[in-house]
Amino acid sequence: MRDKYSVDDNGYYGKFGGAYVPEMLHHNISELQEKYLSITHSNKFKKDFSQLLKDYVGRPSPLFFANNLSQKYNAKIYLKREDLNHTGSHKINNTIGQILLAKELNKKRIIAETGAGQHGVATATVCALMDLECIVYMGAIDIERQAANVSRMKMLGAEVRPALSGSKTLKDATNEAIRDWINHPKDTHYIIGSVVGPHPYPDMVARFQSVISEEMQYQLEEQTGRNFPDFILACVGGGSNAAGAFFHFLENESVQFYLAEAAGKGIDSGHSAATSILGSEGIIHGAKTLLMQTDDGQIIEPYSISAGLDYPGIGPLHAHLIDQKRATVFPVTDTQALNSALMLTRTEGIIPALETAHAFSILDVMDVEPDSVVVVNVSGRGDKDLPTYKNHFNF
Amino acid sequence: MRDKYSVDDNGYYGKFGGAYVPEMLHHNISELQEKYLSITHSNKFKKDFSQLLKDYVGRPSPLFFANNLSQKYNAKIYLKREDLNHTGSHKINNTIGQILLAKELNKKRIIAETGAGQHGVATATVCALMDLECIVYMGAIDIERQAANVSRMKMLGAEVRPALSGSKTLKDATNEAIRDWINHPKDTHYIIGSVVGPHPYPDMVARFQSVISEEMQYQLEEQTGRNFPDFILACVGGGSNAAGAFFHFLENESVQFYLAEAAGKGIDSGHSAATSILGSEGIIHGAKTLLMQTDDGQIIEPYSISAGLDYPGIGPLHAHLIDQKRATVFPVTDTQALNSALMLTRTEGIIPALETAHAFSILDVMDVEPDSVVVVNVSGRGDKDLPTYKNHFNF
Amino acid sequence: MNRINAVFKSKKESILNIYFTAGHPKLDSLLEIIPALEEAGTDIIEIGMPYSDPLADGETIQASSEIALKNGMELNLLFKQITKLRQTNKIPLILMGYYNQVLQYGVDKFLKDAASAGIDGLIIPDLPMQEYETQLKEKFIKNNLGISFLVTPQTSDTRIKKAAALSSAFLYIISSSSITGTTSNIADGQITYYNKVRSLISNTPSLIGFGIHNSSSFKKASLYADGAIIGSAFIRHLEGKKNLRSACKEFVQSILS
Amino acid sequence: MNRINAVFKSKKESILNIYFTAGHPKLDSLLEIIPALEEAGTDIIEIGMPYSDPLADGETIQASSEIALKNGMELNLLFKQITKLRQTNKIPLILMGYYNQVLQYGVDKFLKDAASAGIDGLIIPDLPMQEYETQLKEKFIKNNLGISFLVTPQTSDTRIKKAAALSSAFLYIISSSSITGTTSNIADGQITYYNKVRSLISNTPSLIGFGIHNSSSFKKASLYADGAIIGSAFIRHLEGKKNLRSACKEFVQSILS
Ligand SMILES: Cc1ncc(COP(=O)(O)O)c(C=O)c1O
Ligand SMILES: Cc1ncc(COP(=O)(O)O)c(C=O)c1O
Repeated sequence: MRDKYSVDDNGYYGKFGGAYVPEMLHHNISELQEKYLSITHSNKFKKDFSQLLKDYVGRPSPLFFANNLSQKYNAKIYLKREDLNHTGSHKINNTIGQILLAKELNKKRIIAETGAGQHGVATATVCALMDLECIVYMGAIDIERQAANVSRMKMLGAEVRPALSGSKTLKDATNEAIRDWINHPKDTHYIIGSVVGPHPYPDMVARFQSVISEEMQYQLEEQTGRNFPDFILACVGGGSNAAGAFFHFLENESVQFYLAEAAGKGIDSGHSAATSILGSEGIIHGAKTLLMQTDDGQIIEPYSISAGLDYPGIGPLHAHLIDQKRATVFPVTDTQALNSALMLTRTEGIIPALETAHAFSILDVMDVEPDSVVVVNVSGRGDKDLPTYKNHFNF
Repeated sequence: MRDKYSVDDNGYYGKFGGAYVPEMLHHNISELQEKYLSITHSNKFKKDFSQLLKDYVGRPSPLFFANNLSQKYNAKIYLKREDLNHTGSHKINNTIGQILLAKELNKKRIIAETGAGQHGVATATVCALMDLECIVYMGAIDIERQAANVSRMKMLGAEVRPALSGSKTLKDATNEAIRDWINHPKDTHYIIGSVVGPHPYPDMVARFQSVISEEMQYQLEEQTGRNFPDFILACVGGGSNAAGAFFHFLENESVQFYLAEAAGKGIDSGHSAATSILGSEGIIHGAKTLLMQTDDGQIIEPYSISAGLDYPGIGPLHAHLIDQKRATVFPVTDTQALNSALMLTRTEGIIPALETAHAFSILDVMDVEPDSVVVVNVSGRGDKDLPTYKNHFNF
Repeated sequence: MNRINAVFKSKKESILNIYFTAGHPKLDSLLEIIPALEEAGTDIIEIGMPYSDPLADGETIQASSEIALKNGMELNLLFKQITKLRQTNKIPLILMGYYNQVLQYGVDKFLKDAASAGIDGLIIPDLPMQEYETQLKEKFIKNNLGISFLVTPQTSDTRIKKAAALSSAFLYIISSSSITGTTSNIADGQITYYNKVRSLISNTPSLIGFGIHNSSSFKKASLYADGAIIGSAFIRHLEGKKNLRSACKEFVQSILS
Repeated sequence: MNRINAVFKSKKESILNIYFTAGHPKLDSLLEIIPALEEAGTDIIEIGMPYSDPLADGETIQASSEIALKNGMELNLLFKQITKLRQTNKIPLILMGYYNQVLQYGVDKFLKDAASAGIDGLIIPDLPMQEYETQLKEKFIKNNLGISFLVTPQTSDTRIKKAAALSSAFLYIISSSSITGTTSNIADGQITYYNKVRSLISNTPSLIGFGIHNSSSFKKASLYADGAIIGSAFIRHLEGKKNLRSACKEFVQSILS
């Protein structure tokens, strides 16, 4: 029996996914489609991948029983600490995998898009480690609001190219990266930073991130005596941290998936990135999925205070999970997320990324029992967002 | 037989150490002297400490074989990744230990000094976790040059009080913290951030940090087949990261200890913190040790670009190690440290703290054999120093 | 017979296909541009449906799309403009756009409305051949609409053959792997590539596009295919021009002269 | 007999000990301040040796130390000033400073030079009693120098007894646990503490210090010990005063009146 929530041979999750790319990318995409499984399943790859995750990234990331939060919300709350990874977020799991793949494919030049800069930093990092040229596309607005990560990328030797079109954020950076790839069809690998893009990216990125739920299984077993939780909470931009946190529980329907998407200034404000609520089926960046668009198929410029969630689409896996009611989505406004960031900081001494903070806002609205086991995926740390926090809270 | 390099019953390492405190602190200090060993040796403490180190701090920190560095310097170079700890440096090992101790002593109010802000953040963090009031003293100059960490402390709920006297740096913050403790003799515990201060602080902090070398032993065994290295390199402000990295190898004289101290603008420039070279025996912050002072016993205002090394003294353990020629000290200038920071970033994809960068400069001048096993203690990450790097390198 | 096929039947070489973006520079510029281009000797016209995220396109076409959308261009309006135009003009018209535009409009409705407005063919760069073949081909035929698929120097031989076989309008040969708007000259490696394509597609009509920007590059390209497509260079030429009609004429003359 | 012991022998209550920092406000102000204080009725004078890092001291004394050091005050000079002063003045003089200053100068040399300049006793807040007892006591006796140890509300009974026994000058009773320069009033809890100290130390002379700042607090403190020590309040009083002599007189009168 086929798994209900895995990608099929054509790159689809139910009706979502596929590879809608111009011919100029066909060669690179089909090369990946053909090779990604055989390469990543080879023993050499598995050994290199897991060794770098251990010795360089610092995995396993802890599963921390958050006593104070648990008391506050009257449930058993565990935090999966992706914020402790090298470079400060889950993004590095994927870039380690993709850089090893790129080496196997003999690519000499790496490109990436980035929103919050975490994926850009993670990519620049693995490029420094592997001594490969690195170009990161980043929306001009994001370059301003995530300045620390821009400095990090440059210090790491990457070139940061501003995307000046559209809303000058993640979507536009992705367009520019795709255009760069079209212009460099031979020597370049494009390290996409989330479970978006044409097949095989969503599946490939989800697999690299699946280490999160792999660890969660035995960590939960150790700490709760049962190797799965009742709820997993994660924020969703494209959805890679969520995909990684859900992966090994996809077919276990006793685990409920709660996604936080960016409602910006409010769902009805015209300034949000609440894709699942405001979006409809369509194609963005090479995949059929849910996206925010006009009746005429023009993609709507999204808004969120959080650069990493400021994206008008969602990965096709998540579109499928939502469509199948396997996952529930909670819209979280800028203000709610900011408050949750402060709440977590003061309650547990952990300053989360603004993206991550959205996931914690779910705790304020969800129903739990005192013995419910809730895992919140702490996708990243908040160092990059300090200026925003400082301004907002007037420190 | 007594160990040659451990503290004696009176709190001395050879001729260094002791507790030179005004009577106003006597009660608190002797309470600590009497209780620190029994508390920290209790099973409950050991369990809580190691569990928090694992699930909250993210220990063990990896020992990463740095392939690129090894090739560059023609030796086997391993990096002990304290930069991956929660809050970004080794400082949290100590604050976890001390906050558990403070709870055991029933203290309600925590004070700390901080230079680079890492210890302040680590203290503010454990105070948030344990719901204790937290006041951090920080030199006015350091508040400016480590602004990110100031935001972090405030977000964590700590009050940051500027030290306006003297050179307005770490020494002066320590004076203010001591004065605060004098003024709050009952309810307050002072979490010192390094292996400095009156006995039992140097020994207590070294023990909390000794988890670094404890892990190194089995990690080296796994990776090299031998449970000790030939060299350990660490930077030294007060010396806590170095003490932690050396601890379990103190009596093993096949392990050579290399310390990097801040030579600022040059040893002869009048702007440095090269304590071991420019210092002499004396008392600072309650301990007899090496410090920079005038003939009249006035403490000389130190200088280093690195706020965490900008201190005119050194822990008494290190004074003893240096005195006994058990450790070798290398003076490292601002410029050398900055270059090493960039070198490490570009070579291994790791942006170190400015403090840490000093340790890497030793690689440029030390003699090694190709099969020498060299461990560099990566005491912290460089996020806090990005503005300095950005300005200096013109990113 | 479809007007595009008719052109290739009647004219065997140096077919000039000019691209521009609907709604640019003014919302109804199309009504001036198309007649002028036709009059000046253009063989086929490719009308870009402006898109918010035209990821196969370079800066020139991106900018024109952005302006067109700001001007208020929409598919409904575009179809109305074409319907009006068709009362007097007969030149083959191709719509170029992204698959999402077609999907949102509704595939069936899109094909019907395009055809009844007088469109002859479509170019949808991100429509997979397989999806066309299995889900759309019948509908294209029913609506008498041609389609063109793209090939690049990276496209495999089998895939070139397949693209040619499915391209009921003409095969779109991309000069080099790049987005639109580059202006490099034809290099030796490309000639090998063009010759290879020609040998694989037997007598499928073909045009070379991307980077064609003046008379010499147009003529050179026409040596290796039935003609060529010019887009960005034409849009750049229109920039700042008061009189669009004479600008169009001027441009086509400069290419053909 | 040491001059300090003599004071306590001859005067049984309300002994006034005034502290100020050597070299402040001017480098040689000491030469004016001491005679003026003596003349006005001060019983003992405590001279602060300015220190770079006076960690038991509050803002007032810190600031005065900083100025004194900037003025160029050094131990050699201080001893010279005192030697000069001693030609005409007989008031008991105590040096207060930090242990590091003594260590750097050299313990033996320091005690010898201090004694021969005419100093009667020392207060070194960070000198451990144990270190005094085992390493320094003999030397103090040899140089006929008294010493005062401090006790605070946190000091244990045994330790109070020990401090009293070692304090060859007088026992320094710190009013409340704090650094210098606070100005809180004497509270009920403190009275219990003072009474306890008195009962423990039998007839060791004692002075209360820290926070004594005016006539009423001086008198209140004098109820529970042989007198009191005023530091910061005196230094604050000198601030901005042109005529130091009259300022000193004024201050002492205000306390004693
Ligand atoms: C910390 C963090 N969390 C989450 C995200 C959102 O990405 P995704 O939805 O792929 O996890 C980002 C993106 O930058 C991020 O930096
Ligand atoms: C990263 C880092 N390393 C080293 C130090 C110096 O402290 P120590 O010598 O106690 O390790 C500091 C102090 O702030 C620091 O932040």
